[in-house]
Formats: sequence, C-alpha cells, structure tokens
Amino acid sequence: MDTLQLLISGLANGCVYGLIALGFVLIYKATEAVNFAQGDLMMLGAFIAIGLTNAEYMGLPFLPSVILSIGIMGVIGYLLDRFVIRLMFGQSQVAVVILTIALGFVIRFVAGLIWGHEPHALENPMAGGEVRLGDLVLGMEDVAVIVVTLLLTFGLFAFFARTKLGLAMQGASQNQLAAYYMGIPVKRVQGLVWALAGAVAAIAGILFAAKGSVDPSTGLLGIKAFAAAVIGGFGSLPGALVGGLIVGVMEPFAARYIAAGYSQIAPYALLVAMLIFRPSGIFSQTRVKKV
Amino acid sequence: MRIVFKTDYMQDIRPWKDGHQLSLYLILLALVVVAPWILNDFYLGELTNVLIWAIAGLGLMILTGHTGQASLGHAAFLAMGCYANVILLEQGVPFVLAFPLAGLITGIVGALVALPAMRLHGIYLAIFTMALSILVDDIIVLTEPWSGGVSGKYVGPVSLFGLEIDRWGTPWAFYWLVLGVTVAVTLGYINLLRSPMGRSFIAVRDSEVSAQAMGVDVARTKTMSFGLSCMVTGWAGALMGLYATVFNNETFTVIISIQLLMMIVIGGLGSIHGAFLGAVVIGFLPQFLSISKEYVGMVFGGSSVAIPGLEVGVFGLILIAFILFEPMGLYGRWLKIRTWFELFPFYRKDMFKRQKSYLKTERLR
Amino acid sequence: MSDALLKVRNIESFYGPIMAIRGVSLDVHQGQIVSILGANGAGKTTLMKTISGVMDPEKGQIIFADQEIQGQEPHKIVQAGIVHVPEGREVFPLLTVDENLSLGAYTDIDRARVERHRELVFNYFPILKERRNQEAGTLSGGQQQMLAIGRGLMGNPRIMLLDEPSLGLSPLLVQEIFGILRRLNEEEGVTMLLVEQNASAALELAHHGYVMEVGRIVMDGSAEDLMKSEDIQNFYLGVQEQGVRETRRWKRKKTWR
Amino acid sequence: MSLLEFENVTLKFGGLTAVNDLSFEVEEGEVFAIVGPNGAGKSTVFNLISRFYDPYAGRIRFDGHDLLQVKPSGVAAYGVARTFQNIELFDHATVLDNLLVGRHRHRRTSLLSELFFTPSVKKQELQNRHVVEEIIDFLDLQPYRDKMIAGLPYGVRKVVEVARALATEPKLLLLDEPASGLSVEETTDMRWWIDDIRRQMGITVLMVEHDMGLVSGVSDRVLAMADGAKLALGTPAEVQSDPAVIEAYLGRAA
Amino acid sequence: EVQGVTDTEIRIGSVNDLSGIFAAVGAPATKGANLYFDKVNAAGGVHGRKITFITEDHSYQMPKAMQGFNKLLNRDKVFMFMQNLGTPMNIAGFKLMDPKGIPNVAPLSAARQMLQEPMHNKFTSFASYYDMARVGTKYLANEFGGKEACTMYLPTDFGKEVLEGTKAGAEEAGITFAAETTHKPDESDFVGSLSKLKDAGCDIVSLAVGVRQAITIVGTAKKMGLNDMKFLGTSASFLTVVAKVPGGVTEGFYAAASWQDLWARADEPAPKAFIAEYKAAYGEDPVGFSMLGYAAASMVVKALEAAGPDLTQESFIKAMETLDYTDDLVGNHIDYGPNDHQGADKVYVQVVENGNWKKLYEE
Ligand SMILES: Nc1ncnc2c1ncn2[C@@H]1O[C@H](COP(=O)(O)OP(=O)(O)OP(=O)(O)O)[C@@H](O)[C@H]1O
Ligand SMILES: Nc1ncnc2c1ncn2[C@@H]1O[C@H](COP(=O)(O)OP(=O)(O)OP(=O)(O)O)[C@@H](O)[C@H]1O
Ligand SMILES: CC(C)C[C@H](N)C(=O)O
Ligand SMILES: [Mg+2]
Ligand SMILES: [Mg+2]
Repeated sequence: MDTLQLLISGLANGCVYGLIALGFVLIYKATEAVNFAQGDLMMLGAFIAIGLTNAEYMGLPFLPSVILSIGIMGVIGYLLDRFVIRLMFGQSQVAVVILTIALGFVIRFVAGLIWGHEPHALENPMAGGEVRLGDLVLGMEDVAVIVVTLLLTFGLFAFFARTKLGLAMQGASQNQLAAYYMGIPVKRVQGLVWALAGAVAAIAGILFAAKGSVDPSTGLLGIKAFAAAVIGGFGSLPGALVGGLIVGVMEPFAARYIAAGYSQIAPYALLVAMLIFRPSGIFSQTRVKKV
Repeated sequence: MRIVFKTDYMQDIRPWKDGHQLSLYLILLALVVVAPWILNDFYLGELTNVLIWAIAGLGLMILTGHTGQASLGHAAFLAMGCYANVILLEQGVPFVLAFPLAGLITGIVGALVALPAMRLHGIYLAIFTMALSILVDDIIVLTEPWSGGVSGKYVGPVSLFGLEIDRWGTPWAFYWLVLGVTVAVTLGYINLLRSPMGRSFIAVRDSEVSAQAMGVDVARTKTMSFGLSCMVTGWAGALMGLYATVFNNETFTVIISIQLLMMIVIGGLGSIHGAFLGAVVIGFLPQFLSISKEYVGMVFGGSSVAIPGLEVGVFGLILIAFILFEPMGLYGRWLKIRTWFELFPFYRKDMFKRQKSYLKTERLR
Repeated sequence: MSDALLKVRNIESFYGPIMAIRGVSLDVHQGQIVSILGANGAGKTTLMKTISGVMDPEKGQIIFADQEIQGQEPHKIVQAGIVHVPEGREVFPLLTVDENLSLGAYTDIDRARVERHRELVFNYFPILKERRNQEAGTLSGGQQQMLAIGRGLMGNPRIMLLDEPSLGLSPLLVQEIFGILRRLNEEEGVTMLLVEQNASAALELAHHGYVMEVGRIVMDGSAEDLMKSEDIQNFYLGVQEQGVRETRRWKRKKTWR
Repeated sequence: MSLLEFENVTLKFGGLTAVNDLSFEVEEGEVFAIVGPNGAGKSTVFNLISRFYDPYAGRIRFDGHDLLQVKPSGVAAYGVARTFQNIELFDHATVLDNLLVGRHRHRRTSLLSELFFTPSVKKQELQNRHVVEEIIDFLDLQPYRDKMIAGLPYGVRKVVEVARALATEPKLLLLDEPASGLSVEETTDMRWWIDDIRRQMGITVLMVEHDMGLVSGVSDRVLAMADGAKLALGTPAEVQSDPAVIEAYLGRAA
Repeated sequence: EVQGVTDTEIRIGSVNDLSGIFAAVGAPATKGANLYFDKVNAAGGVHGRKITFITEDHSYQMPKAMQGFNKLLNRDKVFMFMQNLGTPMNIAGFKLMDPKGIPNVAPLSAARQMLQEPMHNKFTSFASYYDMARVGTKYLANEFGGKEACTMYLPTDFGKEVLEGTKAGAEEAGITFAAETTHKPDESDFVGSLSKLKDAGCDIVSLAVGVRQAITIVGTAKKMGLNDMKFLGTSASFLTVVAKVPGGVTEGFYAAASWQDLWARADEPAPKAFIAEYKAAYGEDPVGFSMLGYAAASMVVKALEAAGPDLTQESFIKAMETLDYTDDLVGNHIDYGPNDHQGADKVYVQVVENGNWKKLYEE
C-alpha cells in the first residue's frame, strides 16, 4: 500500500518535471538551442496566473485567467524570440545557452520586483480537493497534473510526427540552411516554437503553483527538469515525460528507503549513473556521423 | 598596416608575431607587476580576484574552448583544489608543496571523472558535470572528517620562501602570488597550444572522426584535457580559498560553475585572451555597477537601495547585450577593432557586418 | 530577345572583409539552361547563394520576374519560385528520405501534385524509393546527392539553381542526371542556372554559358561558341596534348588573365 | 605478403548488407582503385579499414598486423592515412595547423616537456614544419597556408585533405573521391600528384573514384564493386570493358 | 581617526542577499533598515552625523560576498557591519573584522557561530537556531505528550544546527529522537520522507528547509492524513505568508522564534505605526523581515546615541553592552551585557491559527 502511494505521488511529481522538460525539449527539437530560462519562464507563468487570479491582485475567475496567462506567456515567448533570441540566429549554441542563462537572471529580477520574494500560492478551485481510492490519496491538483501532462506530451508528439509544420521544425533544427532552401521560414517557425514553449511553461507554472507555491527562485527547479529531459534523451518528447517520471518516482522512494544524508543525492546520482550506461539518454537522439 | 613576412619556421612557433607585439606584452606585464604601488587595497583586491577568476577561466577554456567539451560543473573542481590545498596545509605540508599538489590531485581526479564522461557529448556532458557540481555540496557534508562538513574550514596566512602571504594582512604579497600563478599558467597554456597535444585538443573539438584518422586517440586526448583543465581549475580554487579564508559546502555552488562558463563565452571561446576579458566582466562588472550606483544615487538623490537586486538585473541585461553584440566573445570584438586600426583608413563601413550564418545539427558525432 | 527571367546586375558579395563576388551581371531567360564555369574559389557557389538569399549582397540587384529580390529572406525567394540545389547535399540527416522529400515540397500546398512529384523522383532514382525510410544521414554520398536533386524537384520550381549536381555520382548516373535535366527543361519548361565541373556535359546541355574567375565574369557566350573557344577547351574540357604533360606538370597561362 | 589484405569481410547495417563477403589485396607500391555504383559500399570499405565499423565477419590485415586488434587511432600509427568523401577537416584551424595535426603520429615528446616547450619539443616542431611545408609546396597550397578551413572553397579543401593525410607520412594512402568537385584542370593536377605520391614518395594508394579518366590514368588495378560484393577486378582496361561493369556502373556511352 | 566616522557621517555596511535564494529575507530587511536610517537622517542624524548604510548584494555566493567585504572595508571604510546575511558569509567576514575590531551587529543568521570567539565585536539580536529548535521541541513534547522527535533538514549549517537543537530538546524533555531526513533546496515532493517519518513513529517533526518547502511538507502531511504529527519550524519559517497560505494548509504549524509576528499584532500601536510608515515610504506592505531590519537599525542608532559624540568602535561596543529595552515593534526584550552579546534571549513558540500566528509559550 505504502509503495503504491509513493509510486502514485511520485508519478504526479514526475509529471511536473516532465512538463517543464517538455518546454526544454520543444525548443531543442525545433532549434537545437537549450533554453536555460525555461524554469524561469515557468515561474513567470505561475506569477502571471497568480497576478490575474489571486484576490490580493486582480482577482479574476480561475478559468479565464488561466487561459489568459497561457496566452500572455505564449506572447512573451514569441517576443523573447523575436527581439532577443533571433538576433543570435545562426550563432553558436553555447552563446545561446549563456544568453538564456542571463535571461533567467533578468526574469528572476523582474518577478522579484513585481511580486516580491516570498512564496505565493495560486488560488484555485482544486485546492484542498482530493481523490481517494481506498487508502490512496491523490490531490485534485495531482490528478490535473497527470492528465494535462499526458495530453500535452501526446499532442505535441503527434504534432511533430504528423504535421508538415512539425516536420519543418525538425528540419530547421537539423540544418537551417537546407530548411531555407526548402522555403521554410525558419525564423518564423522558431518564433512559433518559442511561443509554444512559453505556453507550455505557463501550464507547468500554473499547475505547480496550484500544487504548492512559487517564489522567484522556483525556476531553479528547471535544473532538475533539465536533468529529466536528458535522462529521457534530450530532444525526445516521450523521453521528457519518461525522464520526468523516473526522476519523480525515484525521489520519494529514495527519501523513504535511503539513509538521511544520502537520499537527497539520489536523483543526481541516478543521472550520473544513467549517463554512464546510456550516454545519450533512454530515447537517444544522437547518431554516429557517417563519413 | 604591419605586414609580417615569414622567413623562418620559428616565426610561427614563437608565441608573439613580432617585436612590436612582444614589447606590448612586456609593458603589460611590467604594469601588472608594479600594480601594488599604483592601486589602493580595494582595487588591488579586485584585481587579485579578477586574476583568480582568469586562472579558473583558463582552466575551463582548455576543456571547453579548445577541446570542445562544455562543462557546467567546474565549481566542483574549484572546491576540490581549495579543500586539497587546505587539508594538505593542515597536515603540515609547506605551501610550496601543498599548492602544486592541490592542482595535481584535482587534475588526477578530473582525469578519473573524464573516464566515464568520455562517451558523453555536448549537452550530455554539460549536464553530467553539472550533476557533479550539485553533488559536491553533499559530498563535502558527507566527508565531514576531512572537509569539516557544514562548519567549513578556515585557512590562515601561508608562508612562501619566508614571505608571509595573507589576503588581508599583506594584500600585495597575495597579489604577487596570484600573479605569479597566472603568468605560469598562461605560459604553460601558450606552450600547450603550439605543441602536438594542444593541436590534438583542437582536432578533437573540430572533428572526432578525422582526429582518429590522424592517429589521435580521442579518449586519451579528452582525458588529458580534463586533467589539465581540472589541474588549473584546482589551483584557482586553492587561491579562491586563500582569498576567502573561510569556506564550506555552500561556497562552490553550481551557480559558480555557470558563471565560469559564461565568463569564457563572453570573453571568447578558444582564446587565452578570452579567459582574461571574461574574468574582467564577470569579476569586476558587478563591483563597477555597485560603485556607479553611488554616483547615480548622488545625481538623482536618495542613498538607499530602492530596488533590491537591481544590480543583478542590470548585470544580466549587460551580459545579454554583450552576447547579442558579439556572440564570438569580446576577444572577437577586440580583433575587429584592431584590424580596423591596422587597416585605417582602408576600412569599409560594413566590413564587420555579420554575414548570415546557419547552424547544423550537433546531434551527429 | 525577350526580357530575362532572372537578371543579376553588378552584384558584390563579401565574407567579412573578403570580397568573393566582384560585380557580376548575368541574365537567365525563361526556358533556358545557363551554365557557369570556373575554377575553384571563383565564386560560383557564392553567386548562387547570393541569388537564393542565404547571403546578402553588398551592392547590386537581382531581379526575378520583374521583382527585386536581393537581400530578401531566403524562404521568400523560394516561394517566388527559385529553388536551389546546394553544393554539398545539405540533406536533413536525421529525417528519412521520405520526410526529406516532403520538406522539399514545403511551399507546395497542392497535395496531389506533391505526390505526383514524389513518384517522379522515385521514378528517376529507384534507390530512393527502396530506401524511403532510411535516415538521410546514413545514405552514401551519391545517394544523398540524388536525394538533394530529388528534393529540389519536389519544390515545383520556375527556376532551379543547381550547384554541381553531378558531384559524387557514378558515370551512369551522371549521364542520367543530365538526361533528367534536359527532360525537365524541355518537357516542363524549367529554367536552370547550372554550375558544373563536368564542363563538357554542362555545355552540351546548356544554351548559354558564363565563365567566372576570381569573382568576376570573364567570358560569356552561347554554349556552342564557348565549346569552340580554345581556352575553354584547354582549361575546362581537358582537350590537351597528352605528350606535353607527360614529362612534368606544366601549365599554360590563361589568355584572359 | 600484400600490404593490405581484405579477407571475406562482411558488414551489415540492420537488414542491409553493405559489404558482402568481399576479398581483395593491395600490393605495396601500386595504385589500386575501387569503383562502383553509388551505395556499392566503397566508402564503407574505407571505414572498415579505419576501424570505424567492426566487421560482421572476415579479416583485415595491414603490413602483417591484424587491424581488427587496434583502435581507430591505432590504424594511423601503422601508417594508414585517409581522406573523406564529404571532407572532414578541422574547420576552425588554419591549413597549417590541420597539416600539423597530421604529424601527430610522429609525436615523441611528453605532455610535461610540451608544457615547458623544452628544446626537444622545439626541435620536433621544427622538423614537423619542415615536412609540412614541403607538402604545402608540393600541393600548391601556399596561398591558403594561414587561412581558416571554414572559408576555403570546396576544391581547395579536397586538396588540404590530401595534404593532411600526406603529412602523416603514411605507407598506405586512402583517397575517397579525391577528384569530385574538382575542375578538369584540377583533376589533371590531382592525377599528377597521385602519380608523384606513388613514384617519388613511394606511398601505396587505395582510391575510390568515379572519374574514369583519372582512374584509368593512374591506377594499376581496379576493383569494381556492386551491392557490397566484387563485380570485377583487373587492369583499368579490363574492368572498363567488363559487360557487368558497363551495365551497372559506366553506362553505354562511356 | 576612526574608520568610517567623520564629523558628518557614519558609514555602516551590510553584505546581504538581495537577489539570491535568501532575497526573501535580505531584501525586505534592507528596506526596513533604510527606512529607519532615512528617518534618523531626516531628523539630523546621530550626534550630528548622518548615517550612510551601504548594502552589497552577494546573491548568497561566497566569492561575491568576499568582494562585498573588500569594497566595504577597503573602499568605503565602514565603521561597522549590520545584518550581514548568511552563516558562511558572516564567518568569512569575521576574519577581516576581528583584527580591526569592527563590530558585526544583528547578522541575518541565527547560527551559534555568530557569537564565536572572539565574541568582543559581535552582537546578535536573537536566540540561535539551536535554541529555537531545542525549546520548540521540548515544548511540544511536554504540551502534547509527543514521544518521538524527528527532523527534516537541508544538509547545511542551518539544518545541522536545527537537528542538534531538536536532539537536545528531545533529551531535555526525556523523549527519543527517532529519525531524520535530508533534502535539497529544489526538492518539491515529500511523500517519501513523510512516510518514512510515519513509519518511525515521529510525532514531533522539526523543519529546517526553505519556506516554500515547509509549506509543501505541512500540506502533504495533511493530505496523507498524518494529523498527529506536529511540525515545528524556526525563525526561517516564521513568516506571515506561511500563516496566510490559502486553504488553511498551514493551520496548526508551529514555529519557534525570537520575535513575534508583525501582522498578528497589526492592531497594537508600535506595529501599526510601523506598517503605516513603511507603506507610506514604499507603497507596499511590510513583511516580518522588514520589521527586523527596522528594529536592527533602531538598535544600532540607540547604541550610537549612547556611545556619545566621541565615536570609536570600542565606545560603540561599550554602548551596545549597556542596551536594555523592550522592543514593542518586534515584541521581545533586548538586553546586552559585557558577557552577553545576544539581545533577545527568549524563544516564543507560536502556532498558525485562523491564518495568523498565535503565541503559545515563551522561554
Ligand atoms: N565562409 C567563407 N568565409 C570566407 N571566405 C569564403 C567563405 N566561403 C567562401 N569564401 C571565399 O570566397 C571565394 C569564392 O568561394 P566559392 O565557394 O563561391 O567558390 P566556388 O567557385 O564555388 O568554388 P568551388 O568550385 O571549389 O566550389 C573563395 O575565394 C573562398 O575562399
Ligand atoms: N550507418 C549506416 N546505416 C545504414 N545504412 C548505411 C549506413 N552507412 C552506409 N549505409 C548504406 O550502405 C551502403 C554503402 O554505402 P557507402 O557509403 O559505402 O557507398 P559508396 O559505395 O561509398 O557510395 P558513393 O559512391 O555514393 O559514395 C549504402 O547503401 C548506404 O545507404
Ligand atoms: C536568514 C536565514 C534564513 C539565513 C540562512 N539560514 C543562513 O544561515 O545562511
Ligand atoms: Mg562551389
Ligand atoms: Mg562513398
């Protein structure tokens, strides 16, 4: 029973990692850039939702404000690409990584300025609700996280695999020059993906803030989600989910069964071990170059 | 424009282009040597700090800039060097020995870390090293008997050839120590780059397949690069420890790893100059912002910190500007400025306009 | 003669401080095949890239169907009907052959036509059909070249820029490629600008030819005239007295330099 | 004993047999060419020799050594150098540095002595440069000596690849389509270079090439492959007149 | 010539966290202190000297903290330090302050090392984490008959100190210490740890984790139905927001701290005046740490006044040792003496009730 409870809550938690990881993977899949500000975008999305929903700020009803914040974050994502990232078009990936890290600084600063540094929780109709299956308890928020993550993963997966635009995004990430030769508006496509990543970040942020609370440094969670994406095989959407779930499930079990002092190391130790045995993750996205 | 004619193989081999360039470097060296007489304690301390960061930057540059292996975990090796140095000192090993050994130990550990990391590429290596950096905090706590755990360690003044070196008591002596290490590391780096080993690093960075076809053992080369990189980083860590005098598990965080990488990218990947330029930005810009805040405050009134964290926000914006303005790093920009002067007045206005460039996947190895 | 479909006027292109194209002008008329000859580094590839918009010219104009297109975003130029088959294949390595072809038809919204084109490509290059689910990056060099050409055909072009299409193809396929290009030109009326090292085949196919050296056009004329020129014969067609070269490598100076 | 022995080698990629029970020998001092349709497995043969792939079956011996026992970097140490069909140079280094990497297998100094740039390192470096400059002269690369690879035209890069391979001072040189992308004039140069490489430098050459003019001009023997297996082996004239080769590879007109 | 003092100015430095993981503490504290100093300066300063309060942001990073100390000591030449944040940062700072006798007052860390030898120039405002955890644990054990004490902590100096305090408290109350779990600052799921503690039979659990994590732990425990487990935080979790979490998640959460909550006493005169003053100055509500910053500044000013016009580090330290007053704003009593450099000695155990902190006990 105990084990089952650990498993279920680990899954819910893993879905949050998976959700943030999806944002990483999206951008990577379409641009091969690693967006280190993804965690901070999630934090920003959460704060925007809080700003719209919570009584002390605007106090809008939950559902419209959720939709609105997802929209706003989509626009922010797009604008970020349009006015910052795009200036770096064709430049080395390391430079883009550094750029997004610096962006993270700025986002954290702005959020701190607007909402302060103390934790905020999102007021939401799911709060306190729970689903009971026998002895198992699962918060409403957890159920929402699991459902949304699954839907989003499969939706995005289908988008990349089945649609022309999804294919074009993959092509653009593999060879920007060739993508242009095919008439793909590479920059616009990348803008779209950033918008999408912004929206996904908002969804993750909203669920996270509903499940617990956020403060401006919440974005650091992104690091673990990033680890999850890498475990799954960076660039693979199902990989993001699987990686997230592995880390998520790992954590409660480690905390339960491994001695204090060592348990908190488990997810990172797992990551290290994982990379040693599968150097490019579970769903490997890298290939040996044919010469 | 000065045109250098090649008449001798040595012209390619020696580290300076011509006498002119050599004399410039010698003047620079003379200036930094006499710095303690020119600068007050504050600026001397900051210069020391910048040099320590530059050493760490040189360490990471070997690995990332010249071997193409991005590490987001070098703070772990700073920690390693720092602790190794202090623990050796505590065991009564004299500083002359403890310091080089600290680097050596870190280098060996780095090479060992490289063994499992060998099959990793790009982002996977970055996250692997980052995980190490995150774990080092816990490792320090768990190895409390040696590391002092959460209460940390204190390192007092050290003595070198009878000279008392104390960050606060004798800042000039400490500065010279750091300067000496900087110069030694830089010279070693220059030598490396003009030797077969350094070239094999570049070969591995640019194309592993053809490096292999030329007889370069990729695994061995990466191990060497890791080892050297960590050794130098270890020295920087040892100096950082002496600079702070107190440190514990929370001192060498993953944020510092990230800053190290930022530093060399902003400075310019793949050049020694880049490590120094980056160190100035990461090491001194925050202080500069903090100082200029006073003057801004004087002009606009109000002495208090109106917006907490403003400096970090501004710092982030400036970093963004640096990267947008010059993705190839400050050294790239410097080269352009120099060319501009050399070509004067034969330059074209848009000579350095970026031609469109396009990326290809890095998922093929 | 009627106004040209593609007009290049006084184009200059730079790589940083290096001037790679030094004022090139040329015309490609509707329905024609125009060939550009030139040694290594003459700037042929750079010219093609400048036309298709992946490089920005510093000076000059490129006029396609009466529209100035220089300096435009490359995808706009493709949408206008200029399709570039680049030097060095540039396939999408992690996508399958089929997916590569689909992206070749990115600008084409007529599904039936896309499928027709796909069949056509498979018809020309049966090996691609056989390997339609293989990742393009694992194809052999020549197979990738076939894919690059096939992908170009998928784009339903008005004019094709072909940069060394025969690179790395077997002799049999080289013949076939030139046959295919001729058929496309004659049957579908596709206009072509062709860069080829295989000069005799190129001139045989082309209506008109230009010769480039160090960033300039140094010669131009109808394909027949060029073929008769002694310089062209010597330097591009390899018609040479074997005996002279037998003893030691020896080079005749080009008369136009 | 032949210099290179390829014995019953088979290699599969999933369901695809890229090299199928292939055997051939290259004798010391000859120029040996491999021809065949696209996808016949020619480059794969090179990659097998370079040890990038492990064969499914068979043996590969070079100069009396079992190549299957060594790592990819060990192949160069025995004296085998190669070029790549799609060009694999060190893009962010100069032509000179690219060639100097070719000298790696002659490195005799230790890391420590290099860090101090001791006189022995200096002596070795002077020697390396001496060899490399000769090659630069030989292949007419002076104008590009200090240029970054990234800015060189395709044809020049092909030549730099040959130069880099020569800098290793190999016994056996593998050239994968050395003349593709070269103009007729440049191809002629390449022909004389290959000739000189064999005659003056005494290096055995194994070459994949589609330009039949070049193949018949320089090679002593030609192996024609199709679908990973041997189609014909003999003098250039014999192979060129083989009906199977004409059918699969050359076409009627050639 | 006294460092940092002229006829018209006293320079006070602070190495603080305005943008890092403890910005939630450092930023409001700095604002609170500035508010008070501005007020004093507007009224003519202390003995005719205006106070310049210079804060350097270290983002909770050691190298930056060292740069901050270098600037404040060597460039700005400050007279003293006030509310330096972070245990390792303070300890590193001591190495520079001690030789020059520079006072370090009211650091934003409640570690016992804040009063390490030489204690002469060091003054803390509050009880240590150790004492908080000790008193809190003892109280819960005695009051509710808890049997097994446990600790969930970040393996840092802060965490270890709470762990030790909890063990000491358990011993004093005569109960056993049963189990401990360790965490990372980015951990956000505690089901595993809590079920471990459940199995160990813990009924008193002290927390030494981040604010957000403390909220999540308490909430998760509720969801898991661990209603008999009493959670005890220290001053690090003693924030108004913790009491105000929507849905009553933190109802019944205990905290042991050296002061009392600001908003729970918002109707009392001193807090009320402060809230109004703060709002007027910054246009936003103060939080607990704003109050502490304000109180620290007022304490320093009291000592500066008492030290008289001939201000030296020594005279300031002497003056500090004479302070003995009740601080109505913070709700505690401050007294120092030659051998007592800890201001408030009392620990208050408080609990969240109806969205507010309520004082239950003091020792
Ligand atoms: N990325 C680059 N950076 C700098 N210079 C370049 C770059 N690409 C090409 N060049 C220079 O531009 C000139 C023209 O090159 P281009 O590739 O257009 O020649 P090409 O005629 O296509 O040659 P090839 O027949 O070998 O393909 C050459 O001198 C080359 O050195
Ligand atoms: N990594 C791989 N995975 C799957 N198939 C591969 C891989 N590498 C090569 N192949 C297949 O093996 C066959 C032989 O390829 P190879 O590159 O050796 O051909 P080639 O004879 O060099 O042809 P070309 O003349 O076109 O260069 C081709 O059909 C190719 O598609
Ligand atoms: C203000 C405190 C929460 C600071 C932190 N606990 C430290 O000791 O560093
Ligand atoms: Mg070209
Ligand atoms: Mg091939």
